Amino acid sequence: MDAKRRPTVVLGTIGHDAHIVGSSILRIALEEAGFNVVFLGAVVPPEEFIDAARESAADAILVSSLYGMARIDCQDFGAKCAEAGLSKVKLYLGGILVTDPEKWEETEKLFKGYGFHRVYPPQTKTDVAIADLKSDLGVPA
Amino acid sequence: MDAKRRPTVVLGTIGHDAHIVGSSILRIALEEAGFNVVFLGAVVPPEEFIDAARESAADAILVSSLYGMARIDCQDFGAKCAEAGLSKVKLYLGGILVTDPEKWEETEKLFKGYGFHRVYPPQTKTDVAIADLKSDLGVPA
Amino acid sequence: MLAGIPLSMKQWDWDYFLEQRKSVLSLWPTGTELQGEEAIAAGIEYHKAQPWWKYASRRNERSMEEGRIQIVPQVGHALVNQTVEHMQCSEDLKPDRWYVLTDTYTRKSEYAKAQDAVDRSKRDGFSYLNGYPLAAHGVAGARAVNECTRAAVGTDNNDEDARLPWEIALAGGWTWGTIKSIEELIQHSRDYPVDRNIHNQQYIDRLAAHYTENGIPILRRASANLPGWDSLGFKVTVSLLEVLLSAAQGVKHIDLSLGIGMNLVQDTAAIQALRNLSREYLDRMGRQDVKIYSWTYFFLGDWPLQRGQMVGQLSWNAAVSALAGVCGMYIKSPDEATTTPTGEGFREAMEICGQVVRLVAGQRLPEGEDLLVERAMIESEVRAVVDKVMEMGEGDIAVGACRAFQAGVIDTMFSPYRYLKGKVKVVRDANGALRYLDHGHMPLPREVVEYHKASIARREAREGTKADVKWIVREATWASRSMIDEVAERTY
Amino acid sequence: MLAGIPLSMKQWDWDYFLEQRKSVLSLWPTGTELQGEEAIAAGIEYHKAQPWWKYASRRNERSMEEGRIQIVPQVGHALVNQTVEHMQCSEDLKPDRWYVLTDTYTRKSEYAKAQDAVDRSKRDGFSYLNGYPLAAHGVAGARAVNECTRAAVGTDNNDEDARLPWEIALAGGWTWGTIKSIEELIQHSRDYPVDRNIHNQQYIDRLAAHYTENGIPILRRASANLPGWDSLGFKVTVSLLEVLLSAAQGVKHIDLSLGIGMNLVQDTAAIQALRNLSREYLDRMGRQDVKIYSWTYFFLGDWPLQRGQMVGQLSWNAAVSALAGVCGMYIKSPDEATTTPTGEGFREAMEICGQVVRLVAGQRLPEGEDLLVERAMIESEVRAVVDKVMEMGEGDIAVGACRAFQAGVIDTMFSPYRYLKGKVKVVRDANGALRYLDHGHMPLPREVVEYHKASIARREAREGTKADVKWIVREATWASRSMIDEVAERTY
Ligand code: B12
Ligand code: B12
Repeated sequence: MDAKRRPTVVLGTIGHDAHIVGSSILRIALEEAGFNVVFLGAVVPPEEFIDAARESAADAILVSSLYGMARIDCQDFGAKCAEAGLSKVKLYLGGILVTDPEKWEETEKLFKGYGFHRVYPPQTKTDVAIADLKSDLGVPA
Repeated sequence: MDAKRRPTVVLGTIGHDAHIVGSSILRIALEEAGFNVVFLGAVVPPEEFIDAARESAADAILVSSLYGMARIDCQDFGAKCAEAGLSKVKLYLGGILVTDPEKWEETEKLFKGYGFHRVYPPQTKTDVAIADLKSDLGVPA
Repeated sequence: MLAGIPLSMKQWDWDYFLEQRKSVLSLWPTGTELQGEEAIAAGIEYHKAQPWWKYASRRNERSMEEGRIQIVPQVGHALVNQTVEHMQCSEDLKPDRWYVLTDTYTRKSEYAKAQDAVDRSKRDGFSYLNGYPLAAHGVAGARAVNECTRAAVGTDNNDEDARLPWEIALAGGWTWGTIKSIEELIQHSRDYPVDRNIHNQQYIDRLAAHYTENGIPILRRASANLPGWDSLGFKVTVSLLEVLLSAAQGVKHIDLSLGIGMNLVQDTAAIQALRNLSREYLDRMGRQDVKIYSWTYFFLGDWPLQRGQMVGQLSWNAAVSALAGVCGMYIKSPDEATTTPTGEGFREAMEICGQVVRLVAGQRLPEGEDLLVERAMIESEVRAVVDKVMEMGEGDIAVGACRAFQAGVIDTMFSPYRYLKGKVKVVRDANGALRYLDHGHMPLPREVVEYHKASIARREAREGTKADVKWIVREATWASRSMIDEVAERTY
Repeated sequence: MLAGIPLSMKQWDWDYFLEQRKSVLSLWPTGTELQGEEAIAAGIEYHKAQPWWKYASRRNERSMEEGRIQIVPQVGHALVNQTVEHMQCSEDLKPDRWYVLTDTYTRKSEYAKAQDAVDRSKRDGFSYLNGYPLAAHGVAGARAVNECTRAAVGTDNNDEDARLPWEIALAGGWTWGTIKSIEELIQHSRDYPVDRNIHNQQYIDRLAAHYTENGIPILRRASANLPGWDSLGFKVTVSLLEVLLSAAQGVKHIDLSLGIGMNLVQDTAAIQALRNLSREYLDRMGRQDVKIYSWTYFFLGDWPLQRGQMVGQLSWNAAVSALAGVCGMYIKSPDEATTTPTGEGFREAMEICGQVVRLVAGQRLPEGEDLLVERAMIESEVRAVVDKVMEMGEGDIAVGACRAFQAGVIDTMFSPYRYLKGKVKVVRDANGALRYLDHGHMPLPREVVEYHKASIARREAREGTKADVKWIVREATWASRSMIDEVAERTY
């Protein structure tokens, strides 16, 4: 990505999910860290993430899901992005995706299968996400 | 046992065990229930139970043990009583005998093997013990 | 943000209700069996056959007489039998109520999707829903759930349009539900019109009132299940407005349930303020006959992943509630930080919280100086905002509420609702009480603003930092922070 | 009940100590390696090499500065490695101290039996002891235990003669232990002479003082680990006497640890009373330089068998301790109602109690009317008894204590100690506070007796029963009663 430009990410909580605290916190932390954040809030249809990413020529899309329906909401998210020609855009997913907390590996595998590059366990710290973003986007830490 | 006479029991906490609350409570409950209680208190050597039972011509001996050493303190209690010619005396044991709470059956079996007629799990209610005594000694409830 | 529905807080006349009802019942097949006024009469008959202890309102009166604090567990799975099994886990502990949460699809009136998830759940013997789909299972389902327990069964009338689920719940013998006239939008909604939401809730309250007029004491519950980072004053404001809107429709039994922030003094003050102000405003409205009861809802903020920490947090929530002297509490369970709650989890939670309540016994937080001041501040904040809302509605709260949203008179920090200004910033003080760092356009009295600033300043002094968004980020995980991370910072 | 040992509370001169020491060290082989004054010097050298945070006294000062409450877990198994493993379970949670309990044989100075149990434990890879046999494992064992953790390691100098174990503990780098001059007899003993027990403890205190004079700040702890059914005033009396006896031997750092009764106001009042009176009496003794710290020990009464209830009880103990504003607390663990505690159990307990403490944060029980009155009553009770003891000893507490036992001036409800009169009866009032139903021959001021009677009368009125032994029987399981049994009594 072009070095002059501030890295841009699209962020929001997907589907009918109203849990907005986590993504709001992420937004603050990302802005503090120098990212340009397109914040969509909560209860956001998948299409809206994609449109926003296209319009803003985003480097990454950060999807949050807490309410336990991620499996359904995210099933074809990767495919949709590809169709929309966003295959270069990094896709991150976090929140509370698990149905059985014991089996995190399975959960991660499941959602990576849906096209996400990184999938995060519950209560991942903001700095973890930011560090990953910087390395994935080649932003000097 | 002779019907005119009040049923007599010897009661105390065995070995080096200082836990006296349980046996004190039992004492009060037994006296309230009309028993004649020879109360030895706590930290009582096995021999003292036997002597007291002989002197008082007791119908039963109630042994309490909480501190986790019952296995050692009670090993030969039944045998000692037999030697002393107390084979007619009912022997009860209670308190906290278990080392592994999961396996109560084993614990019960172990201590019955030591010669106790009844062995009670942790926090047995006083009325349970009293009811058993009455039926064992043929006292009208 | 407005659908342009003619709105007023006045009690609906019954004919208007019945006219609305037709369209409601046609939203989904399970509604059609309720067509006609006879169906309502039949529902009331079913209720008349129920013993008094199936009624949350009666249990409130009784437990207060006994000085006993109620402890309420929660349930909600895709299938009736899954939901019943969950409830059976605790039946021998005799919960006073069961709090049945509906699933997200039902809450969005996407009844077809809910039905589809039910079918798949039946097929796979697994719950594909995060709550109980009231509409999908209809009256038969509701009655099956109701008849599996001695508890008073009720629901959270969540999300924009809960009119049909409420019709089914009442016909099913359920005896209480939650008021969501305003909170709903702040909690769950993105852009649902304020007027329509209030109108939907008026329908729900009006039906409850009709049952009550016919001798069935239905209870409505102002829940303030707002996120744990919200100001207590704000929660009290929202609840008070909902209490008044609900009473205006003729509801006679109302719980004043408050989602606590976990600061003992501030929560107690808020509970007392809500009770005092509700009584005062209700009486002024001429509603002296409305009975109110104080309740708490456990902290809806960040829950620790470590089970031990979560359990400690549950216990503290129970201790705060008991010391505050509530009528009852809505609890959470140890495994809830990461998954939809289980029956076993709630059984354990009932034992944990029950023991705390037993040990607190008759003890209450003494009326110290801190408590008096905190309560006075909350009351003065709430009066200012509620009176402003009334003023904006020329005395009509329904009208005023709509305008208050637009004007930022009702506003908070985290909400999916687009029509909120979102100018408010709340942080914790040194003792964990919630304070306004920025109150946006809310018409707070000067004394209140300064009181909050002062206690923030004390924490700033103690920590040698300035309050800013970094505090907000850190406090997002104030309660859930892992102990290992915390001690790791200690050099010895 | 007396061995006729010449007794006085005055500080032993060092030569007298050394003379006593010979026989002590010859009690068991592991003692012989400590023969001679050089051995003490060597022990002090080992200590000088330890960092400040190995000292409970320093950690007290530091945590008070930081406003951080310490949470102390417990351990004790037959073998060193079993004990170390248990401690390792929580090392990453950085406990401030480890509380190492010795086993019953060691406590009865039956070192041979302890050694035998150690051998069998090695053989079967199972712990045949209910604590850690300090004497059996000697200095090497004590150092191994000490060096496996960053925490300050200490022990409960329980049972009649703990002189040898204490020698080994100090030589092993342990930095604190419990004062048992009087409590010991009430707790564990059947007929051990009072004078000998006090004399043994003077030995222990004198050695601690010697280390302290040489720059090693050993901490002694008045524990009041008396049963949870004892009166709080009685516990404060016992602790105060022990604090004064210990200080008289030259001890400079003393914990005022109090076994709580689980009534928030009464426990807080007792903690404050103990602190106030200790300071006052120490100063009057000219011991202004003795540093004191308030601690709690979790309720030593009936613990619930249901894990959930036990966990709720642990949390309430933590909440009471934190709200009372202690420096630290000794905790219990969820599985302790029935078995000797495990490492995993204590790790969980640290998470549970740690979370409660974090949430309580800076909150303290406000100085309400109840608290003031309760504290005044406890202080007046304790003054009366302690002054009586001094009077009986013509100013010498050691002497007075002996006579006080005989006279029933020191007395309680449940004790294995034959020389106690056992005339006292204690019951709970409506809020769970402990009250004298009968205070036997204890010289309580009239106001105190009436205060207790009055609050018993309030409960009688409420329950419509008369206080008697039946209450005592019922209250033996007041806290541990199963919730199912309780709700079973409810008719609905
Ligand atoms: C507050 C809360 C609510 C509030 C939400 C208010 C709001 N509008 O935001 C209310 C009360 C409205 C609510 C409602 C519901 N909730 Co809720 N809620 C919670 C709670 C208690 C806290 C969530 C939170 O805000 N955490 C604090 C933030 C800071 O943490 P976070 O969101 O995890 O985010 C952090 C990290 O995860 C990370 N992160 C988050 N997203 C992403 C994404 C990326 C890409 C990355 C890198 C990082 C990242 O960033 C943050 C860093 O700190 C959780 C339980 C818990 N976990 O504590 C339940 C919980 C999430 N809710 C749950 C449920 C079931 C619901 C309901 C469906 C309940 C119901 N049936 O009615 C409804 C949903 C309604 C809807 N339409 O969404 C369940 C979900 C179960 C599951 N996933 O299987 C939980 C786990 C509780 C439970 N067990 O019941 N809830
Ligand atoms: C109070 C207490 C103490 C007090 C005792 C004061 C005293 N002098 O009585 C003090 C602090 C001194 C103490 C010391 C110790 N204790 Co302790 N103590 C307890 C505690 C918390 C309560 C016991 C009690 O009084 N319960 C209330 C009474 C009413 O209940 P109860 O005794 O069970 O009796 C009832 C029934 O069981 C029944 N019953 C009892 N006996 C009998 C007998 C018969 C025949 C029948 C029919 C019925 C019956 O009657 C009662 C009806 O209500 C228990 C934990 C718990 N269980 O709650 C630990 C406990 C018993 N102690 C324990 C230990 C290890 C010790 C120590 C060894 C600790 C140590 N290493 O220092 C020392 C022992 C010292 C010694 N020499 O004995 C362990 C025992 C573990 C085990 N059995 O494996 C326990 C379980 C706690 C623990 N997990 O650590 N303890």
